[in-house]
Amino acid sequence: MNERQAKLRSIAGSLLAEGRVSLFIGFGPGLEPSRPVPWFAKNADEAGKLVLDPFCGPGLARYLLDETAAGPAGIVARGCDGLGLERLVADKRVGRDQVYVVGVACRGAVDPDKARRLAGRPVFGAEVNGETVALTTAGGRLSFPRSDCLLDRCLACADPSPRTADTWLEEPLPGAQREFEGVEALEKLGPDDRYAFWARHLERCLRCHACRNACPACNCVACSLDNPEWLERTTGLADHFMFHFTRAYHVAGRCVACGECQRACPVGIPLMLLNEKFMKDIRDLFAVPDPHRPQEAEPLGHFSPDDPEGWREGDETL
Amino acid sequence: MSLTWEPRIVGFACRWCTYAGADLAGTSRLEYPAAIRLIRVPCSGRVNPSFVLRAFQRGADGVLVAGCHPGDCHYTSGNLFTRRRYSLVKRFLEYLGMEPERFRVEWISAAEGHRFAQVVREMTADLRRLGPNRKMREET
Amino acid sequence: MPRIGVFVCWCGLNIAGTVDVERVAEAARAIPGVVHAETYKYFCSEPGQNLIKQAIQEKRLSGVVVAACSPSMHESTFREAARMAGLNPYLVQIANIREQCSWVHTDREEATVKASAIVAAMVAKVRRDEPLEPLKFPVHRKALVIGGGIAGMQAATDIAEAGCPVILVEQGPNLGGRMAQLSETFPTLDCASCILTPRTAEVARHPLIEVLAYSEVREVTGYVGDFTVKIARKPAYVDWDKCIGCMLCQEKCPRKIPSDFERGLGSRKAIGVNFPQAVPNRPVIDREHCTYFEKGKCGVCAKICPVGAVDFEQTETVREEKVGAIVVATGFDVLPREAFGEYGYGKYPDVIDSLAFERLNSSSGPTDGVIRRPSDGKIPREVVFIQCVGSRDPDKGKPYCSKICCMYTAKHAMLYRHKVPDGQAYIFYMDVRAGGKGYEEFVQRAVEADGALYLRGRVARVYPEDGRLLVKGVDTLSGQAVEIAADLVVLATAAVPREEARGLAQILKVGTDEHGFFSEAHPKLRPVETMTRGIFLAGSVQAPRDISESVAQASGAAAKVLALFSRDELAADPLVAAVDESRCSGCLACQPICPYHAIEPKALKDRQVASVNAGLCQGCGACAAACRSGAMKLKGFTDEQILAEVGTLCL
Amino acid sequence: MKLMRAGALPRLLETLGRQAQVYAPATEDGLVLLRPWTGQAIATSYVNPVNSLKGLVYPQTEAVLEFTGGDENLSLREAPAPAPQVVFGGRPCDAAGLALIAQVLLEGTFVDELFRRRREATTVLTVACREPGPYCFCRAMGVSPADERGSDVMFYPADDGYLVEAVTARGEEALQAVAGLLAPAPDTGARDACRELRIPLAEKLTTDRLAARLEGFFEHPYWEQVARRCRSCGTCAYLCPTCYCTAIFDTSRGTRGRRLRGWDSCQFKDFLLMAGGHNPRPAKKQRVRNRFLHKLSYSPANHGAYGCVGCGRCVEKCPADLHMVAVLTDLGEVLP
Repeated sequence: MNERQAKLRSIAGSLLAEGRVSLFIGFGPGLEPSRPVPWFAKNADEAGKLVLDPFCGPGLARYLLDETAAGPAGIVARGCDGLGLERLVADKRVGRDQVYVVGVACRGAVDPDKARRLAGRPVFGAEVNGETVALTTAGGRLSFPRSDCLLDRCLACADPSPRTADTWLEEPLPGAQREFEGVEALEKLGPDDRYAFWARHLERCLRCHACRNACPACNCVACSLDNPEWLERTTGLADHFMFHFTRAYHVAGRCVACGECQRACPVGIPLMLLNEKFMKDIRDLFAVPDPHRPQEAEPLGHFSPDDPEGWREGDETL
Repeated sequence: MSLTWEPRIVGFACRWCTYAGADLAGTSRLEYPAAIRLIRVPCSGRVNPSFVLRAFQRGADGVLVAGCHPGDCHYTSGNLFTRRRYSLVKRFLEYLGMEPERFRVEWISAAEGHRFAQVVREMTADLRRLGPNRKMREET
Repeated sequence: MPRIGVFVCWCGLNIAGTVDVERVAEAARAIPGVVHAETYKYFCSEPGQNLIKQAIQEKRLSGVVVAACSPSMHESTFREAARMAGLNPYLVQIANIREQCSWVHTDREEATVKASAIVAAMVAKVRRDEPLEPLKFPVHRKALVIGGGIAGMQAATDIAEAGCPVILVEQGPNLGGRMAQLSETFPTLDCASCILTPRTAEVARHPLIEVLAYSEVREVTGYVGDFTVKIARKPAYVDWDKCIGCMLCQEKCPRKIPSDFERGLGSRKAIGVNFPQAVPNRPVIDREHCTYFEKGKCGVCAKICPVGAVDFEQTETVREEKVGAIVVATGFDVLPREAFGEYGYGKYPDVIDSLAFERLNSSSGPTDGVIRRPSDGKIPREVVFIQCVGSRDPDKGKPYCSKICCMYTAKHAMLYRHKVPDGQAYIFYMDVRAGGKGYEEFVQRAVEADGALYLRGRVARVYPEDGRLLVKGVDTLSGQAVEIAADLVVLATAAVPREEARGLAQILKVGTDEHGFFSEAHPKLRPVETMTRGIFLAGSVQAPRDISESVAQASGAAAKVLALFSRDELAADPLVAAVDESRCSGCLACQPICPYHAIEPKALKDRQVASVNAGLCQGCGACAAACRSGAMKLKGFTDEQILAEVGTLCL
Repeated sequence: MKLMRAGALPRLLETLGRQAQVYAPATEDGLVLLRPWTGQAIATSYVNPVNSLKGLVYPQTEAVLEFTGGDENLSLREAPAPAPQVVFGGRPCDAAGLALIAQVLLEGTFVDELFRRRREATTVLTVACREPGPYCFCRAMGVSPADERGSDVMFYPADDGYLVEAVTARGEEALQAVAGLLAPAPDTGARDACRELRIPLAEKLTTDRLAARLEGFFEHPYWEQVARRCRSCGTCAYLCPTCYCTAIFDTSRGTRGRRLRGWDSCQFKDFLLMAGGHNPRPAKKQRVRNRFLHKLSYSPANHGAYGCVGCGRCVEKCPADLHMVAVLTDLGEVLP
């Protein structure tokens, strides 16, 4: 059976039973096996229903914003959740001592819709083995390339494990350097084609705020994008540009690349291509090797006397 | 594009350097195109990047952010934050599809009236060539 | 409902020659909220101002836009006029249609359209202005001077002489600083203590100067006019109030230890003063070397003291003071000896630094002013002086010139010749920098009258041979290798900030340069001010300086302090930042961006928010641009105002 | 009842497009959306377009009135009348959603003129379902895959085209305009197949006596627990074919401006925030509870039908999987 899941249930159960946390955040059973849901266990019984398998998709870190108010919370953290927590701590929105982190080594989450489409039928289980994913269906096990099955955000992931944890469910996996292939491809287009690309995607924006409300960096008490002086409630393309420009700039140097915004977007806007552009330029202009990992000195909260004038080179490299 | 069309440039000018430089251009009677309209701010570090987008949204054909030369900031470090912010913002705007000529960051001191006039002339010429901006602009 | 008045100035033909001012006024009347618009030849004139005042009163205006010249010309004129008419002066905005419109454009139509747009933008801005009052801060007419060297004493004296009380904090046990260690001074060869001692005495007995020796500044809060300072008095283990300064304790103390003041060339007792003329003339026990503190036995000093002033139980005491201004004059240090292995400094006793040479020259020094080399007490016949030891040496991390070394080395060569007439001084130098009144002449005297031999070049090595020191170097002018057998080698080591200065900079929230010297507000125009209003610099804390420069700067700092103290209240521009606490998340992204350290966290009932110290804020607005939620507002330049200007200019 | 060959669809839209703006499903970045049709390929293999029919009849933002002038010479003008439009490709659940909104906005004491004008300018050509999507649960909410409510013309997918049937007079009129493309129908098999289509997910849900069982459930701790995972975004409401809450706001440029009405979501934390600062539903629990009780309890009580048509969009798209099926499933366990 699923040993990781059993171990997690036992750790979370003990934490709750011992009163070390008042709540444990993980995944629980959803509509179908391929769609576990965010789960908030308040006692050992509820911890006994925790799910930990390759279908665990939604990002969890942002929930800490609400759930640490009443007392310490436990959380099962993949790399993305760990960085999200670091973001909340760096922004002084959550106290690190208010969170008990159970670190895991994540090999990527399977996208339930991609899996169903590939399998052509409901999928009951999945196993990520290196470069392939085995899906369990009523018609037996089917194998597909990893790159076809995982959530978009997991394909670009460089952080399988959190950087720190209070306990480890398993041996953490080392982090890697992020690549920005998608950004580079878009940079190669001409201005009009780039604009057409973004106009087409942003035209679909519903301004539902799913991206903002999924984001561990969008943790402000009040959001300027709710202020009609900054952004009226009109929903024209120019408003959507304003929204997404501002959102992306506000997380520039702060985005932890968890990709939850893009996963949450109901209309398929490639939001990470916006966030990653800032990341890539921060890396290149300000020599910050891993701009998505919260730094002691926030990239936009500091300067160096030798900073380049990025707009001068910008003309050529773009 | 009609023959009478003239570009509209919104400029954010730090009061100590660029705004004073523009005043000097005035006292020196340096002629430059009327396309530019300045907004006086205490420091280029005050200029929120979303102000720039707002200008494009509302119909600016070009936007200029200008302040003291690095090292000369009245507040010591404001323009060094400007440099960081707008290094990113400039590239980001272009990434969204804006033509590079439409957004400029310049260091113009209080003594550089000529330079201010020159930047406005250059920008206006570039924008006349590009024509009206339609990108990220709301429909009227 | 806003009631805005617009006043379009002709400025004679300066504006009206290019801009159709009547059309600008007409367009202004169509702007929602504008209830009055008129034109006049010169609104800055007396009758022009009266027109504005009249309209403010008759039309009950809630805001005024004057379309005229640049705000740098007459903004204050029109604000004052509004104030006199009963309108808050911050409800006046200037539309700059002269410098930035009529003077730079020739096409009447274009200039008129642009002028109207500028006016509309300022109407949009003034609609979002709120009445503001100048910030007022009380001034505590008392100054804190940190550092009891010549600069600190000069500043303290100047301030006190003007009638304002001064607290002078000195971390060591006595006043005098570096100058107390010097023998003579350039370029006059005055005896240092002869000019220092009267000044020290003057400070000590000045009724308005309170000297807190053996004390340190621990905490500074507040802002210009109203600083609160915590000063710690370190335990001397002697009750200075009881002590009569007889120094019997020093005499009888059985414990002799090397003296830092004498640069290790002489010794001192575990209890006592650094030098005989020390002010205050009160002893300190060196706890680290005292037998009583080491072994719990001895106590000779306590027994011998006629007034029972020795107190081994004494502890640190902290007092709090309110001051209105702070002068920092903590001086400099010289590079530690570990840095110069190649010269044998610290290895060979006869390689000493220039401060030690000062002590050898001093009549109150370890050799009573006779130049003797440390190893065997012989009078040196050949002395090699090496300049730029560490200075102008990027490899040692000190690319700067220490400035004072050229002059004091010339002085040393002269003093040496005066005392050892048949001796020979050699000076290795890179350049001789003798800019200053009488300085070049002084150096020439050393060469011509006192026979100092200047060799341009670097010394490669110093090593002992036959009881002397062999100095190997190159004379780059002749290109020849030089080898000198010397009895004594004197190193002009780099002047560096004092070790404690970095901590003090943090306490004061004042910036330092990469070497640790305190940063002035502007290198040319504000050389004695720091970026923090009310904190000033004097002497070598800012960069290496000689005595006359230190004194001049100290007087400059004192003048700045007195200018502050000439007022009952400080008024400041109210265009500063403020936090809308309901929108603030307390992330403090604004904090590292503020150049004035004006932002601190503040605890609310359930969370933390940022708060701005209006006394420190200078209104740059960097914080407002860094604030994602728009909680940080820069008054007079709010997001809403700038957005409204942008929107209006784009119409 | 008529038969139309699949190949005739572009001709049909083109013909109807002479008098009206036509919308049809189009594929874009892997998504199917109802888009203005300008001759592009018409998507046929989809469960439901991402955007429901709602947005075309009840737009995300629309002008209520226009104004010019300043404070003293303000002049108001009614927003221009909507142009006629024809929407092809919506599903029966979406059309039923429109019918529900119409019931709320047109059949009470207050008639929403904006909605009425646009509803009357719109001809809804609905394509009935031959296959259930993984998240479809219409039958659980009393809606059928061949539901005719809200539609003007029904298109039942047949082997090589559609069985076409007008539901309303407006539909009849539309079909007359394209009579040349229609042939007599051989049988009603295609329609019957749609009508009889099984919806597996709906069969797992029990909505029996739901309103009665929900009595007294308002303060149940269930709401607090389930609301924890809600992120207070507007995905569910904005995708929902029946959510109709809006807010009014003004926008101006210089001396010209508009009063607009735009979608709002009861899940946003400031949805009920009042000018004085009071917010009657500050907690997520209250907002989530409102969403589901509105659809399952208040709507049946006030309008005689669930405020949900089982289209499955929230099921598919809620980023936290807090959707109608999840709640109905939970209620099955929690409710008496």
